[in-house]
Amino acid sequence: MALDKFGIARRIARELKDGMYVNLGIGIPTLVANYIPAGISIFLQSENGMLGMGPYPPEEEIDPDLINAGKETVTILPGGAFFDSAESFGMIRAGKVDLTVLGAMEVSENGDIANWKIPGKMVKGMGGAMDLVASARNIIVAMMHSNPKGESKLLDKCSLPLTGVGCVKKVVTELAVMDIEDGQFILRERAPGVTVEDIRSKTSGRLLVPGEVPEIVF
Amino acid sequence: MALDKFGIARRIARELKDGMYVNLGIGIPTLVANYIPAGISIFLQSENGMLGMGPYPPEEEIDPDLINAGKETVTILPGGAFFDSAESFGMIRAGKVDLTVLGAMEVSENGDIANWKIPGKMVKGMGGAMDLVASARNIIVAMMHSNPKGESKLLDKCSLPLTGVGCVKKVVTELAVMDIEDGQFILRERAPGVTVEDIRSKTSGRLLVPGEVPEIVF
Amino acid sequence: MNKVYSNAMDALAGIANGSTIMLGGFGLCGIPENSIAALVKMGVNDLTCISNNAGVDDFGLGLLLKTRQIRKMISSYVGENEEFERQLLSGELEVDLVPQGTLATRIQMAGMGIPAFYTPAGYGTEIAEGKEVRDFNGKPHLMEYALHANFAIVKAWKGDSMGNLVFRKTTRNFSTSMARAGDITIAEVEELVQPGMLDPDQVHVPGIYVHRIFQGQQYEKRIERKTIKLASS
Amino acid sequence: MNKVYSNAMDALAGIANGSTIMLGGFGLCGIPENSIAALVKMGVNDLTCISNNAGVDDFGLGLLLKTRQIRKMISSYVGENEEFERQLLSGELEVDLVPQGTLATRIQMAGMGIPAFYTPAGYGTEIAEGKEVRDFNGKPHLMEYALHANFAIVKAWKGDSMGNLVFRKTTRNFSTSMARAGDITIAEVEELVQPGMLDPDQVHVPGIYVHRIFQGQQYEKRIERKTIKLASS
Repeated sequence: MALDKFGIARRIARELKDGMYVNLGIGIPTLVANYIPAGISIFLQSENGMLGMGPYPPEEEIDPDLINAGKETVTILPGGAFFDSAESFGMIRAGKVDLTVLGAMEVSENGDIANWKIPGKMVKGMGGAMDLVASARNIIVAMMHSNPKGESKLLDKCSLPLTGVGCVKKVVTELAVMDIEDGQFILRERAPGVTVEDIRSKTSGRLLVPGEVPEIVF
Repeated sequence: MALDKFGIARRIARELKDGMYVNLGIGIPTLVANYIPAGISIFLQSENGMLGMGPYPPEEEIDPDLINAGKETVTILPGGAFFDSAESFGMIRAGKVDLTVLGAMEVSENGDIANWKIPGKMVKGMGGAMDLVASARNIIVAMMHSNPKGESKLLDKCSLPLTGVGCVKKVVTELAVMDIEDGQFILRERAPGVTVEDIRSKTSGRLLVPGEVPEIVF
Repeated sequence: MNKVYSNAMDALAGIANGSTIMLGGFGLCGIPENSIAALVKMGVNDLTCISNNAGVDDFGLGLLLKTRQIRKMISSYVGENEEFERQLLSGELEVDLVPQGTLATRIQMAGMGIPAFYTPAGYGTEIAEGKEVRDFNGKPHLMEYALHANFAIVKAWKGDSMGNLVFRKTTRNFSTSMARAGDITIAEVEELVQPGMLDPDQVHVPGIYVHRIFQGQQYEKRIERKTIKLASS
Repeated sequence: MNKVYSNAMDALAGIANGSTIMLGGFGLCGIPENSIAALVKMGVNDLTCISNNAGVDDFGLGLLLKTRQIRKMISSYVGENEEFERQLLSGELEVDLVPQGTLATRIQMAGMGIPAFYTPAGYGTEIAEGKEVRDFNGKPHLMEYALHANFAIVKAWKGDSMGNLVFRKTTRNFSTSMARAGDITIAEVEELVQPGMLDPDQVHVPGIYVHRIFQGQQYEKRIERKTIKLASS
């Protein structure tokens, strides 16, 4: 059975290690925060200027001066810090953020990512995505394996305008966990009950299947 | 009668205008702070990270965490602010400091300045001088007209290694006030009792004397 | 020397048709509400606005879009706003999209006198078109230029009559960099205090960068996406 | 995840012969006294030290010069110190003099991932030799590179166990930029507090940059030039 968005987030949360500074994009990536493994501390960076982002506030603690990069009202944890956008992207650019998780429209077998623009549609802008993908030390993409038309989003070459080149290290979809190495997707794990053939048939880019591929077990 | 160092500082203080942000170098320039005209406010910038530098503290208020760029214990005035060196030179480089007053070993008729290195002698370094002269909107040099050997320090071309090129706008010595424009020193004022000929004989670079040259009156 | 103005209209004097203006804020957080209202009242148009976002239909920069005072936006993310989309598609409005970190840093560099710098953001994308590419440590970078403006308008929490500013929580965003980058910087503050009332160790923007300051009124601080923790969660 | 160390010797583990180290401070103001003492005790040598100044004969980096542990200094102003002069003239010590603003900004850029930038400082001087010159707005600028170090060692006033740092008065100087630029950043603080005890709006260096932190002891805070206001003046 394919994972739902919560399953994708839960699987990605296993990549978290104690003490990591992590930037979570909007959508599925945001859900990762709900599955931080017990016993480890993670510091969430929000690129609008905060380290140590906490959960949504209770109604009575909402503060319009305290939002995240998704413009949602949030809280800050003890030991957090506020700073400005220039500083925020300075720490991103300098590789101080250990892990970035973000969504994508397309990912290619060499790690290119497209997630900001669809020609012919209203373009809202890249926000901080280009800066994040150009500089993050480790990037995991969380997305569905196919687009709403049923076309694979894991391609030999992206068809949409790029956000960044050769930067994605890992992709987690509802079907599979894949690393990107040496110009190919390497199948690491399957969603429960999903076959290698299912995954292969829905992956347009080069897919390497290294022997046995374990199922994800939660 | 030639001015003494206090007279030079006092004359330079007349260039101050209400609300100016000013960086004063070590030596005679520091003395300028003692002659700020009544009724105007000046903000002193110290490049180690302070705006609103105040006078030396009374003995009981000395704080080793509060020094100026000359490493002297100082105070901060109400409305001042501390910041780091990168910010300090950022504001200098961006031209936010209205006036810089500094000493020099040599100044040339096109505004070049040499004040950091004498070949053959131990070189202590340029400190912040190169940054200041490269970026200050207005630079006044406070110095003696001649060096201890009796040689003019106002030259057609500096003989010592340069600190900056074409940056000095005004020179005040014990003998004269001179602007630098169009590749020449322009004599604006004479020290009391000092003749134009005295000044001319002690100035190696091109000196323009525009008609009557008034004496400095305090 | 007086930097204190009594209201937004007075403080914004000199902003004219065709001016380039930076406006602080991220989404609707930390935006200069009083100044935006004054710009609407002044009716200046053909403005180039540098701001990370473009407000919503009836708040923030959306108010200046509604009155068609903006000719060009320089932003990283826009269009939470139907009027924006309409003007963009009709060609009334020009938009220059800049990666958010590049935008923040270009503004920061203007305030520190660095005319150009190199960043990896946008290499290999359409953002790189026409830009100088240069390798550093084996990684390609784009040369980007400092971004200046005739006026920077920011909103701080507290400020003093010397122009020192202190911000609260995530309202700093672009404002602290913009404050340093304006030819003329105008700050509106929730609370204007006397010199000496702000801790000099805790000033986010030293007064040297701020030319005019006024105490704003009736901050609405509208929330764009109210998200709350449910009692059960 | 623990960043807290019990003393300087433990916190400085890994610094080896030949390491490049940034040390905060301006003159003797804000220098990491405990760490310098520990470096002497560790006896590591062939160090490249990036620090604005080189201390005095018997304090600050002068202590490391006395023991000949420093092979190279990268500074803007040195030589308040006879031993320094002796070693320099004898060729034992190498010195790279960098304009103070360029030094500060090169360090700052390292901490913000900008590999190179342009500054007007030093154009037309011997500092420009071998450097790329480029005109911006009709004014010549030099290209300068970011300056990194294996270790950055800074001294703050307060810090928490997450590595957040707060500085006091003019002790910030180079330390806040260096803290961001070290591959490994070590902070010694006068007072180490629990998370939540520092105001998140007033943190000068967020903990993400700081890898190790310890509470220092017995700060001497020697004054280089004691200047006082006479009662009459």
